[in-house]
Amino acid sequence: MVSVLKRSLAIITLLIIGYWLAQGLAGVPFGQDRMLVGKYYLENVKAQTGAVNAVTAIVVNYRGFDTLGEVTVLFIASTGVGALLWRRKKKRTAKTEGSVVLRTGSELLFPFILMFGTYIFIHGHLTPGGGFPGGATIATAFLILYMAFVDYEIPHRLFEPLEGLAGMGYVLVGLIGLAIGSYFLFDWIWQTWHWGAANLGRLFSGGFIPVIYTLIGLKVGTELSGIVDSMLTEEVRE
Amino acid sequence: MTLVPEAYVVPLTLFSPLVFGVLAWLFDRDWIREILGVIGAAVPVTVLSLAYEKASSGTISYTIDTGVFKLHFVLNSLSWYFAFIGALVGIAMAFGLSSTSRRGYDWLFSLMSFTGVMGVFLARDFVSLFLFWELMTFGSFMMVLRRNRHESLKYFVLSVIGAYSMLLAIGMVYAKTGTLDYAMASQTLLLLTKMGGVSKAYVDTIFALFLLAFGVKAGVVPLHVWAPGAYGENDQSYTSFFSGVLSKAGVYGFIITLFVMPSLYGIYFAMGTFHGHLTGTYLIAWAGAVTVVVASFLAVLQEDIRKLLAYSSVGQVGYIILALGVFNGVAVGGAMFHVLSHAMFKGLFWLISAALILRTGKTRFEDFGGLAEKMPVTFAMALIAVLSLAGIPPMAGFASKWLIYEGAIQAHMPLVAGTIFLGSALAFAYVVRFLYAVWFGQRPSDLDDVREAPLPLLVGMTILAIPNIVFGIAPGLAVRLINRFFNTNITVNSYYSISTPTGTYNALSVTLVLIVGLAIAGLIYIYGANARKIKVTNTYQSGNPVTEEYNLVIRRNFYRPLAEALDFWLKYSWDRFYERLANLTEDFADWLREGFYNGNVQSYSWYLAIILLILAIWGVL
Amino acid sequence: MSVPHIGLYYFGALSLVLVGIYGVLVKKNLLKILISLSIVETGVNLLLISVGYITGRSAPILSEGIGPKQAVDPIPQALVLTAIVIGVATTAMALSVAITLYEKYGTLNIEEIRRLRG
Amino acid sequence: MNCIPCAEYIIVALMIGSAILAVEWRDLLAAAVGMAAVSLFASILFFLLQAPDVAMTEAAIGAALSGAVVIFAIKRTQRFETEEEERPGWWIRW
Repeated sequence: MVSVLKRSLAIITLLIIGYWLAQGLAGVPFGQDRMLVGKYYLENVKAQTGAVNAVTAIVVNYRGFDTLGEVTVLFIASTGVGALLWRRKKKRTAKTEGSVVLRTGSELLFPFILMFGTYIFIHGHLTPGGGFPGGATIATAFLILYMAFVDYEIPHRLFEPLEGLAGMGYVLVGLIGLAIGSYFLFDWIWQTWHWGAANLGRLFSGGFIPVIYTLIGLKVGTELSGIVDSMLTEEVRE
Repeated sequence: MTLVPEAYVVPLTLFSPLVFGVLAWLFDRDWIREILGVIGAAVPVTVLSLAYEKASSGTISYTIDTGVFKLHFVLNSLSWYFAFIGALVGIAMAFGLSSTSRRGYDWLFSLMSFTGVMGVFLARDFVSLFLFWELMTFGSFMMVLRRNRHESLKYFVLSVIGAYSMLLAIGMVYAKTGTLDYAMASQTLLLLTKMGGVSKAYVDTIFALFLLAFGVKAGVVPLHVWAPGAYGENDQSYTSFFSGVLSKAGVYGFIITLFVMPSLYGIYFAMGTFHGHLTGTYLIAWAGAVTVVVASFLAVLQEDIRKLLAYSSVGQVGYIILALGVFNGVAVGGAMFHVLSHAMFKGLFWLISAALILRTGKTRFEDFGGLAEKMPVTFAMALIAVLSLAGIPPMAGFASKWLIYEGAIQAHMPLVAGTIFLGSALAFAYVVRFLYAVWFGQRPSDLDDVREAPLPLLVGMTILAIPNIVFGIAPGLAVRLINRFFNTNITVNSYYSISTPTGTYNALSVTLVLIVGLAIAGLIYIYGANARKIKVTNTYQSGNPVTEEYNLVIRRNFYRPLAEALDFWLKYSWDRFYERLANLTEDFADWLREGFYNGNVQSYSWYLAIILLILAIWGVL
Repeated sequence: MSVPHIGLYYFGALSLVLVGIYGVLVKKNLLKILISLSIVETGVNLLLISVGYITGRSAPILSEGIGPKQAVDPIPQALVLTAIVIGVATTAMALSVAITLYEKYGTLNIEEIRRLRG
Repeated sequence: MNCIPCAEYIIVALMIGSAILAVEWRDLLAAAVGMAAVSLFASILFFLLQAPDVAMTEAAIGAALSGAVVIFAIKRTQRFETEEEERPGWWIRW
């Protein structure tokens, strides 16, 4: 009975709060042009970064420092998962093997998904996507393998150094920018060398966006598959 | 005067105890420590005696400029009187401490509180009053803390309440007057009150806060709960100072609020009258009277020497408060006199208990007995103290109580005068027990090898015992001093004789009569009475079987019938009341913590939702 | 309702947020609370994106025929892009805390956990 | 009749519906699936809002990874929400 009371109280509370929020949102009409900063980015994105996709340009170039911070958060979260679920002896405990369809399908699809993810992050500056979706796609490929095979585990020996190296690479690219230009994460490939200025809108353009997005893609992919791995392996009790 | 230049009088008085205390703490070796401490305590009393002429006829001012504010100290006849009493007990305490304490810690903090008391007495502005007040409280608190954590906590809590109310009152005074000097502040406040710049309620609040602050230190009844524990659970030599002088700092605070600041004095008239008495002072008088009665009854019922003396201390300070509340010349003169005599006899009492505890290691009456033979000098001192406390004529205690009584009668307060009598009777009841149970009667066999108190302790006792007799036989000496700073309406006929408008007390003739009487009684005792020595093994229970549950020996449960008669009243205890209050508060806080800060994520999200809801309703409506 | 016309997407986002908060307020299961929080997160992301939407314009990818004047606001998209990834990582971390709690107390009921902790 | 708006309405309705189901279902596995469904519908809405980058990310992460992570957690703990026994307490502990 009390539970019903609690529920109805929660609903009433939330309806009032929702009404209040909706009234606030009514002052922000849907679908109208309110761009302020975005306009500047859109107008200058091609000339300043060489990227066609404005979102990627913002993520990597204009607000690259924030992205570094977000990657750090990601890293800490995945380390946290690893630390919280750390046991002395860990092993996968799945009991049922995936079905034939799943096994065959995953084996067949795995390289293609991997390739698709790579495609996404390499072409981040041209097409929708970038390092984050690309990395997630790669992690999905490993997830499918985990689901299909009982004793599959990611190649830890490869992934853990790769994760660290990708993060270090990000910082390194930024430091090179600091050395060449005057600030951290200065786009040296584009601004100094104008490399790829001739073929704007093609793969070899966009300054250091593809480089960094490749690193982010590797990092996100390895980290998310690491999270999956940590959550799937359990302590083995003798 | 030539010995100590005028400029050095105040700083020497103020800081020599603290400096020597620190030195004693640093050079923590036997002898060195004691010598340093005694020197530190001896300096103020010496300097003050040398400065007597100057201080009683004029004033000696001293200012410390800290850069931010100035600390003013003035040595005039009033502050000299209090400071000298303090210094006298202080040197006695130092002698006592050199035999009871073996720790630099004790020397440091007891001498620190010594400095604090001197500062409180000499201060002429609120900043220095507060600073030294806190120094004094801190020193005494550390002394209690070392011995008993629980009691020190009680003392701490009440002291903090007192300190904060004092700070608040000082802040309120400063906010309206812009000055911290006593005289300036009180004049400005008076002016503002007359002009309507300050509301009556504001002044009343200041007054009440000051009374709360000083009442805690003086141990007026609802605020006395710290006193028995703090006095008892302490080094007894230090307690002679703690109870003899620190409580007087509270009394001194009452005097400041009553007389030094006439604007506050003015509010008595504003508060109106009650049955022909000024309401404000009448309340103080009754607070004192209640303190006297309650503390005396409790003192009678104690089974532990230290507790008995502690409650007695509270009760005796109650006399002083009562006399200040009676508020006429004679009574206030009596209060001042009682400040002196209480400091002397209660300091003496505590030194005696220090000697007893040092030599026997016992504190309860049932463990004592027959020590008069073993510690004859201490016994003589105890006799003086007992006579003085009980108010037997040739002692200082009689003169001061007589003055207070006269004052109460003159002020037409028969009930208050009655409580003085009741208190005196009860005081007699408990000191008789102290006298008999400790010194006479059967001696327990484990006290057979008790020795006389050590010499320093005896010196300290002597220092305090002499004034008891001197001011008892020559009360005019003290009254003359008091008349210098306060118009008491008491005439001094000679050193031995003082007169109030209603009566005369000639101490010398009383003493002579008493001596003659005692001589006759002694002769009768020696030649007439059929006295014989009783062996230790002899029982003196008149043939009654001694049962444990109703054993009314004077050493054990002697006043149990009284306790049974008072059963109904003893159910109400301030101690228990405060404890219950503390428990309630703790339960409430626990409930809050359990209820609100309960570690349940969902509760926190509910709080968030409710806050959002409030915001929403606020925003929508 | 005196609230003027509110866009469909706003409505959807707001509803997600409210439904999620409802779950947090009412459900006692830790995993359910985390699922609810995840729904709240989706709702907030949707809200941010719909604030940046401009009617009749296309995605901020400046290809043939789409100039700066024909693109929607890219900034909320850039924000949300990273927020989603961070979101899943933090959710995973919270879930591993929940797993640890379950291993220690044998229950996911938050009140039960609170009671067992004392 | 233009079909895009009605599709939008349907998707939003489905999304809210699956959100409510995700919150209400006592079977946590079903709830996780519901959560993934919410993400999937949201990703369609992102696409309709001209945010293809976000739509891709949401589809990959919200629908696949976070659902999977929750399911793994369920696997390691328990599948069903326990019935709450009604313990009378004060207001917060209904």
